[in-house]
Amino acid sequence: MTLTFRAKSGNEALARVAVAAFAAQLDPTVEVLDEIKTAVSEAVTNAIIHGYPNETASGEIVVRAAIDGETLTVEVEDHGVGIGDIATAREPLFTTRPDLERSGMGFTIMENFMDEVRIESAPGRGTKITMIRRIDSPAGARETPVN
Amino acid sequence: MTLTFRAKSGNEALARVAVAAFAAQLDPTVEVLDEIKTAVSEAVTNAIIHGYPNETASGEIVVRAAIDGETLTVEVEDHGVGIGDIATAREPLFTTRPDLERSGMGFTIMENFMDEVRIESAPGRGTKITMIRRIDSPAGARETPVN
Amino acid sequence: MFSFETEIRGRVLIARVAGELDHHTAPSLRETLERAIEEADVVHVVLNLSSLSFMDSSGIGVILGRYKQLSAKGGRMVVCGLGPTVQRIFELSGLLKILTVAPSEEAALGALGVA
Amino acid sequence: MFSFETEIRGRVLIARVAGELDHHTAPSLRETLERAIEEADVVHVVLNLSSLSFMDSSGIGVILGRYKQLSAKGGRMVVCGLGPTVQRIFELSGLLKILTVAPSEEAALGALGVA
Ligand SMILES: Nc1ncnc2c1ncn2[C@@H]1O[C@H](COP(=O)(O)OP(=O)(O)O)[C@@H](O)[C@H]1O
Ligand SMILES: Nc1ncnc2c1ncn2[C@@H]1O[C@H](COP(=O)(O)OP(=O)(O)O)[C@@H](O)[C@H]1O
Repeated sequence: MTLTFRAKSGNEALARVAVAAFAAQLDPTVEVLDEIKTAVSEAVTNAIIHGYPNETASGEIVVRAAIDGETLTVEVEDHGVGIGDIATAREPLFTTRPDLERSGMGFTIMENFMDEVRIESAPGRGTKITMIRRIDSPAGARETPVN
Repeated sequence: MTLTFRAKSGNEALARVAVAAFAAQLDPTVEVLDEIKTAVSEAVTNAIIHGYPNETASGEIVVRAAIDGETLTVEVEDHGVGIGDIATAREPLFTTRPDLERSGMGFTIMENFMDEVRIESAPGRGTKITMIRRIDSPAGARETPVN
Repeated sequence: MFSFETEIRGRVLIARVAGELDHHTAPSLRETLERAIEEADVVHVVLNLSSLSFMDSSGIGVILGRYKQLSAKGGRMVVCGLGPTVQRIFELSGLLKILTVAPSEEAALGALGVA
Repeated sequence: MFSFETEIRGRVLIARVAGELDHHTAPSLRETLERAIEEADVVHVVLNLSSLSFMDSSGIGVILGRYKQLSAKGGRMVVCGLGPTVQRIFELSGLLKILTVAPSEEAALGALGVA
């Protein structure tokens, strides 16, 4: 699935429920689904706040999700300001917006809740976060695909 | 928002929760939200079953939602087989798939649950359903937009 | 999320349906009910929808199909637990006219002469 | 869906938070708590998260901000009702080390010496 929406606050929930509804076909446990929702919420919140800091000129965010076997891949892409120093951005507690009470824990949460997190970013060009999570279907609980 | 996904059963839920999450910014009552979800589910189910009857060659469905003031517009578009006789298709109880226990009530439900339903379709080209619903925010319950 | 449980009380099959009933989830309910109603000792069905969180016209198809199956063998279907949106879907589709709606599962069983 | 209610018991402010706490919903909670803690008679805060259905790192920011505000006036923050995912977020961010976690609201009040 591909979901495109405006980079405005309020759309974080839209993005995470859409990815959760999509991931539901792998029959994840409630906890795994919560972790995926949280990671998506972090990436989308970052795109909204950091990617497009100039609220009046806010752009679009694209969220793509795909399932291959038992592996969920989620991409969150913005065409905003981009990240200059990715290694520093990844550090726990590092934030450029303490004024907004950001905690600097976004990337740390993504990394802990997903199996793999890739960051591609270039200043002035935007940011693409790719997150991968393997979902083991509970034995027997997975229904045979209809259609 | 724009949501694109494969025309396969199981994605009906994805489409309706995404539209519901998007419409939530207008603070609809639970009942209004249920009606919108039902109408979206009808249109998307139709695209999956009727638009792409050949399951192996299933295509893409695009759902667009937009809000203008208090008016929600939802489009559901497929590039499937299209509808030859739109007037007949709209009739209550008319269905071409009684074998699937379809009830022929899809368009009737869309029309009753939304303020306006437009059907554009051409055989071999596909179908676009446009549904419009005005949502009166409950007095005082609507928060001032953040960002 | 969709699930249901069934229980047999005398000649009545009770089906308690929970979650979202749509085109994707309808087949499992249809198959179970279809097979149960084919059994000689099941004559009536009580459909308890009080835990249903969503239903579209795919539900009408399943219910109407089972209603016809029951009518053919002289049985009845009684539904309970309709939320406001499901109630309107029943109304629009004419289901309200042919089914008995009861205020609760006990009342539904009562209507069928089961204590 | 996000909401919260607050109650004052002696020198303790109890905030019961429900629904989804994220970047969009955090400001309303922050502002209410911020103002309440500025009052001289509120010294401690109990945060009951048992009805929280979702929280991301925006929640850490609000909680940490209020923790600092309370520490500055010699007060404490006690949280209860952490679900497993929220518990892990607290753990990762170090909140578990600086806050007291109680098994229930009563226990939280007890820890602050309120009956
Ligand atoms: N999409 C983005 N566009 C631009 N900068 C970003 C983006 N995502 C993250 N950043 C930068 O990385 C920093 C760390 O991000 P994160 O760990 O999520 O913490 P927080 O969001 O709390 O600041 C941010 O403060 C910001 O400077
Ligand atoms: N997207 C579509 N593509 C092709 N045909 C469609 C589409 N939507 C509806 N139809 C046609 O219109 C008929 C009536 O639709 P509807 O009222 O929703 O009832 P049902 O889905 O139960 O058949 C369908 O049986 C089908 O023939």
